[in-house]
Amino acid sequence: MPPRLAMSGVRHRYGATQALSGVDLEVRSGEVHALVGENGAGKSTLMKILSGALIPDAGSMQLDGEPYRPQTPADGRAAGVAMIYQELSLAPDLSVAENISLGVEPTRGPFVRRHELRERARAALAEIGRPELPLDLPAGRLSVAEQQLVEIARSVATGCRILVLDEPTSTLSQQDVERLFTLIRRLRERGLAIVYISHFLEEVKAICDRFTALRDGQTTGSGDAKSTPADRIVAMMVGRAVDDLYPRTPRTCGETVLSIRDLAGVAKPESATLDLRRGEVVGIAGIIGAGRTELLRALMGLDPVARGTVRVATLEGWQSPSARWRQGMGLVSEDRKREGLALELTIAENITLPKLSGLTPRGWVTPAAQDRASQPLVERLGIKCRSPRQPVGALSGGNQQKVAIARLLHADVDMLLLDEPTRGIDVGSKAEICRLINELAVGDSVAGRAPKAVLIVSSYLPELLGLCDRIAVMCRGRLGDARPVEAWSEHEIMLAATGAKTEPART
Amino acid sequence: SKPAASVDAQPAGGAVAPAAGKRTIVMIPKATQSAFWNTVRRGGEKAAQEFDIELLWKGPSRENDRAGQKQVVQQFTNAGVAGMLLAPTDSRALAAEVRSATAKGLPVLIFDSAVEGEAGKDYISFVATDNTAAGRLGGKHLMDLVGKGGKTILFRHMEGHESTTKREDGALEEMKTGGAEILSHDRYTGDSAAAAQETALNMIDVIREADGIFASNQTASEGLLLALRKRNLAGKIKFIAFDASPLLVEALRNGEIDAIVVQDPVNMGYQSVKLMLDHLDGKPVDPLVVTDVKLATKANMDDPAIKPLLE
Amino acid sequence: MPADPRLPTRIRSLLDQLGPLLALLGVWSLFAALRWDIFPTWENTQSILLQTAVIGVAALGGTMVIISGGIDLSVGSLIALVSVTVALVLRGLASGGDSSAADASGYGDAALAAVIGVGLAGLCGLSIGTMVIGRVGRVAAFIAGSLVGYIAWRSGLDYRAALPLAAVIAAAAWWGEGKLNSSIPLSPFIVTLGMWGALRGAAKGLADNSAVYPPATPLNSLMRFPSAPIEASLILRPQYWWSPGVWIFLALACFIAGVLRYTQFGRHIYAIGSNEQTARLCGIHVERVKLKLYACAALLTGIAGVLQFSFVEVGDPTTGASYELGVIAAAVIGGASLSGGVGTILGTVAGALLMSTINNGCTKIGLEVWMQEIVTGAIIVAAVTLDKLRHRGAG
Amino acid sequence: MPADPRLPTRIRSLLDQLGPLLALLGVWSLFAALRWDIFPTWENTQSILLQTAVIGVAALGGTMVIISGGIDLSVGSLIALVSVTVALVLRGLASGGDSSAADASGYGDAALAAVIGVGLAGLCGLSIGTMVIGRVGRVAAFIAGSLVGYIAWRSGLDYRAALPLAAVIAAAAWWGEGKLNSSIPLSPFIVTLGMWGALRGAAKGLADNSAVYPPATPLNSLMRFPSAPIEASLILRPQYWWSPGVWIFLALACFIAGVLRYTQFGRHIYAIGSNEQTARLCGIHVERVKLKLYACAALLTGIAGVLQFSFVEVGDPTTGASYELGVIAAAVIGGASLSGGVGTILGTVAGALLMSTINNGCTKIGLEVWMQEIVTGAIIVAAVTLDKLRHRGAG
Ligand SMILES: Nc1ncnc2c1ncn2[C@@H]1O[C@H](COP(=O)(O)OP(=O)(O)OP(=O)(O)O)[C@@H](O)[C@H]1O
Ligand SMILES: Nc1ncnc2c1ncn2[C@@H]1O[C@H](COP(=O)(O)OP(=O)(O)OP(=O)(O)O)[C@@H](O)[C@H]1O
Ligand SMILES: [Mg+2]
Ligand SMILES: [Mg+2]
Repeated sequence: MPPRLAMSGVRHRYGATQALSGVDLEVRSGEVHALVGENGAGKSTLMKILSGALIPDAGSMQLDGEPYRPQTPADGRAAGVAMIYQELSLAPDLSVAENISLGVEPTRGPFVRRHELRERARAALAEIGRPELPLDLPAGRLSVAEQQLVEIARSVATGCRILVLDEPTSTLSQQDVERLFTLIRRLRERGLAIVYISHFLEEVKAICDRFTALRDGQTTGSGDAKSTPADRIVAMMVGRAVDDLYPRTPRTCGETVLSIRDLAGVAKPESATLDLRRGEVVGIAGIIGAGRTELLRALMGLDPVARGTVRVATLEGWQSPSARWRQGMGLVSEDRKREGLALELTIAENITLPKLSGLTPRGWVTPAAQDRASQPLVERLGIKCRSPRQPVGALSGGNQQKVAIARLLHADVDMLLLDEPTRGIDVGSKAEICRLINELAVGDSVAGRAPKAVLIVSSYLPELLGLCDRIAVMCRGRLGDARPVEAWSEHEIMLAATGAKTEPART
Repeated sequence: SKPAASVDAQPAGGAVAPAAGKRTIVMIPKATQSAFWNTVRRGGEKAAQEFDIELLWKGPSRENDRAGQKQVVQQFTNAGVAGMLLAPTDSRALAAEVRSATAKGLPVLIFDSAVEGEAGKDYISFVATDNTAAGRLGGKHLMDLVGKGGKTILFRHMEGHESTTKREDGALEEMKTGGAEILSHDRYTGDSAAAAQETALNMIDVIREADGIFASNQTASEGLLLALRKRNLAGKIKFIAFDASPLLVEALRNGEIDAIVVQDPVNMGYQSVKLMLDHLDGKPVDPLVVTDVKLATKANMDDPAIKPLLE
Repeated sequence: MPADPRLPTRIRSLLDQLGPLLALLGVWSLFAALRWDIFPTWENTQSILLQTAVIGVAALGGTMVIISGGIDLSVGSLIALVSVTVALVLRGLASGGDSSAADASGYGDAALAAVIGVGLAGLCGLSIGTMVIGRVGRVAAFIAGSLVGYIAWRSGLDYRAALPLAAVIAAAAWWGEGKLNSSIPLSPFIVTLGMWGALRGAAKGLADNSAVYPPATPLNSLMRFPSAPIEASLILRPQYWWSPGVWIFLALACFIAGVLRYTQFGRHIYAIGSNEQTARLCGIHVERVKLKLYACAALLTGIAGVLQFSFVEVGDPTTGASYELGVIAAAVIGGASLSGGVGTILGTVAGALLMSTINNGCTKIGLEVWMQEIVTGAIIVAAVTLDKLRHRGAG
Repeated sequence: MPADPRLPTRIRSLLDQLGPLLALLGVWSLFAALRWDIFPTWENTQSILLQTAVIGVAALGGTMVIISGGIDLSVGSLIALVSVTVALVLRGLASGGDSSAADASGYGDAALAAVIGVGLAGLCGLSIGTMVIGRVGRVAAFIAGSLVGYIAWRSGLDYRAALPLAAVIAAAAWWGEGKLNSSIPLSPFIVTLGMWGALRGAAKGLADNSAVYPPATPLNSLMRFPSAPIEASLILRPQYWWSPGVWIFLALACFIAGVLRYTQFGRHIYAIGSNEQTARLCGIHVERVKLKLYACAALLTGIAGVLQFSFVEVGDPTTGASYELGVIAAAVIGGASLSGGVGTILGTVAGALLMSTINNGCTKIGLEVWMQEIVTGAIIVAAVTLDKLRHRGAG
């Protein structure tokens, strides 16, 4: 029996970038196949070719032995390829039901059969285990996680032979991830072929049967997902062994630089109390929607504060973001594309944006001065680019994230607020970013760099446990006490985050 | 001819007129902002004060806006005014409105430009300048100045504008019969002095070769004058302007302009209101009243007959 | 007044949509209170509706374009072009046939002229759509072919030879464009800004720089008030309520509202405006929909052009200046968002009515033109502000 | 011609910027070839530059706004308002003082009028900015206060009482608005669409519906050609090359180019246009920058208005119609993107020059107005297409 999907020698180039240079992939029916690789390895590009959104420059594809060459996404869907893209792709103004059938509406003549449309949506939501999602609400009013669920519902609503999930879990809560896995298993039993893309090897090991690794647009290996050791997979992806994911050098705590007392935002957080000292890394765990992002935004002055106090060094009260930068606080946003970076602007421009004064003696801002200021940071963080004058949009995800962090270093802040700094980033870059965070917290007395205070929000518990000195858990807008990392286990954090375990009463 | 009896038989309007029994008459120009129409308005206001009526003033905000003017006319057809004075932007476009207003018992008087229909039946009277004759007057004077074989230019106003087209045709006819060598006659200068000036500056090489120029309305004249000044050609080329404005009158005095064809807008406004009131009071009115067109030159500009026309 | 968030979604969305209607009602009541004697009459209602018809019909198309995330600046110029074309066709038909025949076939002539006018508009819409989806080359090919053919014909070639020549050249250029295999999508703003100038120029050129006076045809009566007297028995004869033009406007509004709400094409327009990328990935033929969309919008503008012709009874190349801004204002007052995905026909109709009501009411209460312009400007800003306030309360 | 991707980034970005200049050169050469006798003369160059000055200066502000991701539709109306204001002030000053004094202080009068005109424009810009950042209430407060004060004054109140009354009401409304503590950001399109009508109305109202003819002042000579004869020795006396207005335009262009390129304010404008959220995150006071930006742009438009006044020597409330589209076209031809973040002053200047060169050249080669309009429309589309092609090649 031929495999469900066979792709061979697929090549694709975007302008000057050769994204794929000969990729082979084979997926059988009734299996979950992991596609792994670094940022920019070409995973999404390959899947876009499969779905018909991109047309390959060379190579061939076969579905169940039949030649398959889609020209548009419509062809792909007609051939039974369903896809959940990496970027949210919903029409925010259309209703949930309409989004679920978008492009393949049931029609009678030119008219949409609205009743059937709703029925279909209802069935799909029930299938993914979330029948309570409202059918008539515009999709844009849902939370990001719920939107992701609607996308998953869309892909199961229309019958398909192959389901592609491109990093579906990055915005899902633990509970929804479990539900998704149950669904995937059910679909696998029905004989679907599923391609699963993720940067989390744990997930790959938990749900996938086989894997294929990509590097620089080429297939570097494939094998059995369960039996191949994780470091072999990593080596195939990165091309070298990543030894220590979470380096930790002894750190010394300094003075308290930030202290928050009973802080509340307009909606979230409801109450947060925390002290942050120089030279330590504090993590905030919690499930999605707990209000961690809002806490950081309120601290940074991006959202209004309803109540409570924030004291930065000796200054107290709510401040505008620009005052915060001047006080030595900087934020890396969780949403790189929407908020974090100005994608059309150059790397140098993005790095120097928070602090343009003082680039030249007379206060002018010249591109040359911006280059001069950013070049050392580009080198120190190992940002892979041709020149600091390249637009940020041309970089891979990991490198974009490094630019966002370089910005904090340029402004020379003392407090780094990092919101999901490794979301959607491959293992190699993740290790580099973790190394950098450690380096910053430790400081460097030789180079005259003082230790910094780091506050990390992350949904990835191994990372928090590996990086942080102390961890606090946020649950439904309330931030629990920060306790030393040794006092936590993954299980305990999950219990606290879901509110299953009440915390020791605060005195 | 005599005004038709049917019009006279209409009951005098004003039954629904607001404001303490004062009769209200509306005057609708082709556009509300230009020196010419505001001078007409002044004439109208003078009569309104004299006869103690209220004069409304409303029109489209742009010259040549047929649809806009038609809307204004429709809005007043059922607004309870006693009479309507209209300067139609187009003889055809406004004809139906004029007829239907008359049919509804609202007397309409046409001024400045013609409308299709029969004076005394479809409307009570027509008070106007003869635009073709005005154009001829200017063209003739220009030919007198440049002589046979002189090189001339005609500066047009806007595409599809009826009264200026008549002037332009009249002037062109005179130029042709006068044996002029016409260098250019197809330049539309647009609806503002700025645009006219740009056009003139762009044609400055043609203008330099010309002996005389005729511009068919105020904005074209002003634009041309300014361009000539900018290029130090003012006064060196024979220049006939149309309609008075402070800028043009001053230029006439300086000798930068040789003559201005002037209409009598004050009188036009005054006569229009007066005729309408005569009609409302049941007096017979002439169906056609032609207001004067005169040629103002440096020599005669202070004559008592001309001077008021230049203010 | 923000819709209460606890109400069911459907009722809330209905309340949201009624916003512009409420604004209309408010403004209407204000004027009615100020001049109860002459403003809220049946006759005046007729004239308000009549004055809304042209911009209203064009605004239906404008709303479709705005919902799709585009914009159309060429509306006014296209209306002028269509009005000139209709007038020219009518004149040509009348001078061609003998006069008695022309009289008899008045309806035929009128229909033919209207169809040619609207068809030309559709062609312009297709060009706009083609350029927006990135096939400028095709439009260039088409124009190049026509130009060569025209020049050949003018320089003495027989039209039977000139036409194939034009076709061959256009086809060659078209084929060449296809070989390039590259679409260069342009923003609708730019394309229609170009068309704004080009179509206006074409109208002036066609009309030979002056207004075109065709013979009277039944087309002229589209925008006349119905001749029936205003009386009680009118209730039973709705055809006499308003002029045919107003009925055309209302019928088209219902039709387009239905298309937008109940057909796949309509829903795809919303999807494209909401998120074009998503629409494409979900298998919607974005290019095809856009092409249809711009053609549709231009057809509507074409009908507006015919109405405008019938209103002024002259083919006027300078008519309709800045109608495009009126169209956009109507849609935006009606709740459409310039970033796409949001907008309704009901709102747009209310917006268009609001503007002509203000226009009419200001005249009735004796406000001067300049004050009316200030008031209109202020109301546009106020309407959008209130709309945003309401939505924030709801969302 | 796509810039070669192998070239170093700097040279490529330079080539990219030179695109519009090359287009300008091409068009210029074409006309020069067609009419070498009258087109490429020194005198004609003076004309072209003079005609670019007004739109050019306004386009500098327009470019800033477009780079920030906004749009300004009120340019033409504001130019008219400023030109009327300047004329009124000059007339008032002349009739106020006795004539001999007026003659002596001609320069003073001129300067005062210009400053008042530009200042008024700045105020309008501030209002636009205030509404764009969501503080419509403040503008409403200001207007309400002024209106009440004005009405009180008109109805007989002494101005010493009316002024404080106005101030108190404005302050109260302002304070109330502050209490609401809610900003409702409006899209610049809507705000300036409203201002497009309102400012035009204000200009007409101020001018009492007709052009305002002030006495001659030195202001008029801003846009006259230098009286020096055209000869070789001119090279050493650049002040006689062009009229002062052209020098003002060029100086402002250099100044604004410097501001955009070398100051924090300028870089912040690019950042906001590229991604407003990022800008806010990076500690840029987005609201403050926008306020400054719109005020700046309006000041430039105000200067354009003074130049326009000095060009036509009359305060004309109908002047400058659809200049806003000319401004946008200049910026867009010059490579600015309507979605923000991209654009240069060099490009805009080239774009503005391109348009007046086409205008001038078409007249020189005897093209009729309507053909010129078609050509201009086609060139706008073509320029943007080529620009996109070039960038795609490079990226
Ligand atoms: N639209 C585009 N235009 C130009 N280059 C692109 C585009 N999309 C992707 N690329 C480039 O193609 C390469 C492959 O990208 P792709 O998105 O397929 O990677 P990926 O493996 O999915 O990475 P990630 O794990 O970050 O999602 C990268 O170098 C990327 O920069
Ligand atoms: N109304 C909304 N519209 C769009 N996105 C929203 C909205 N509300 C919340 N979000 C996004 O949903 C996500 C989850 O919400 P929230 O920030 O409250 O939780 P969190 O604890 O910070 O979760 P995360 O793990 O994503 O950081 C965030 O990315 C947030 O920006
Ligand atoms: Mg990817
Ligand atoms: Mg978050």
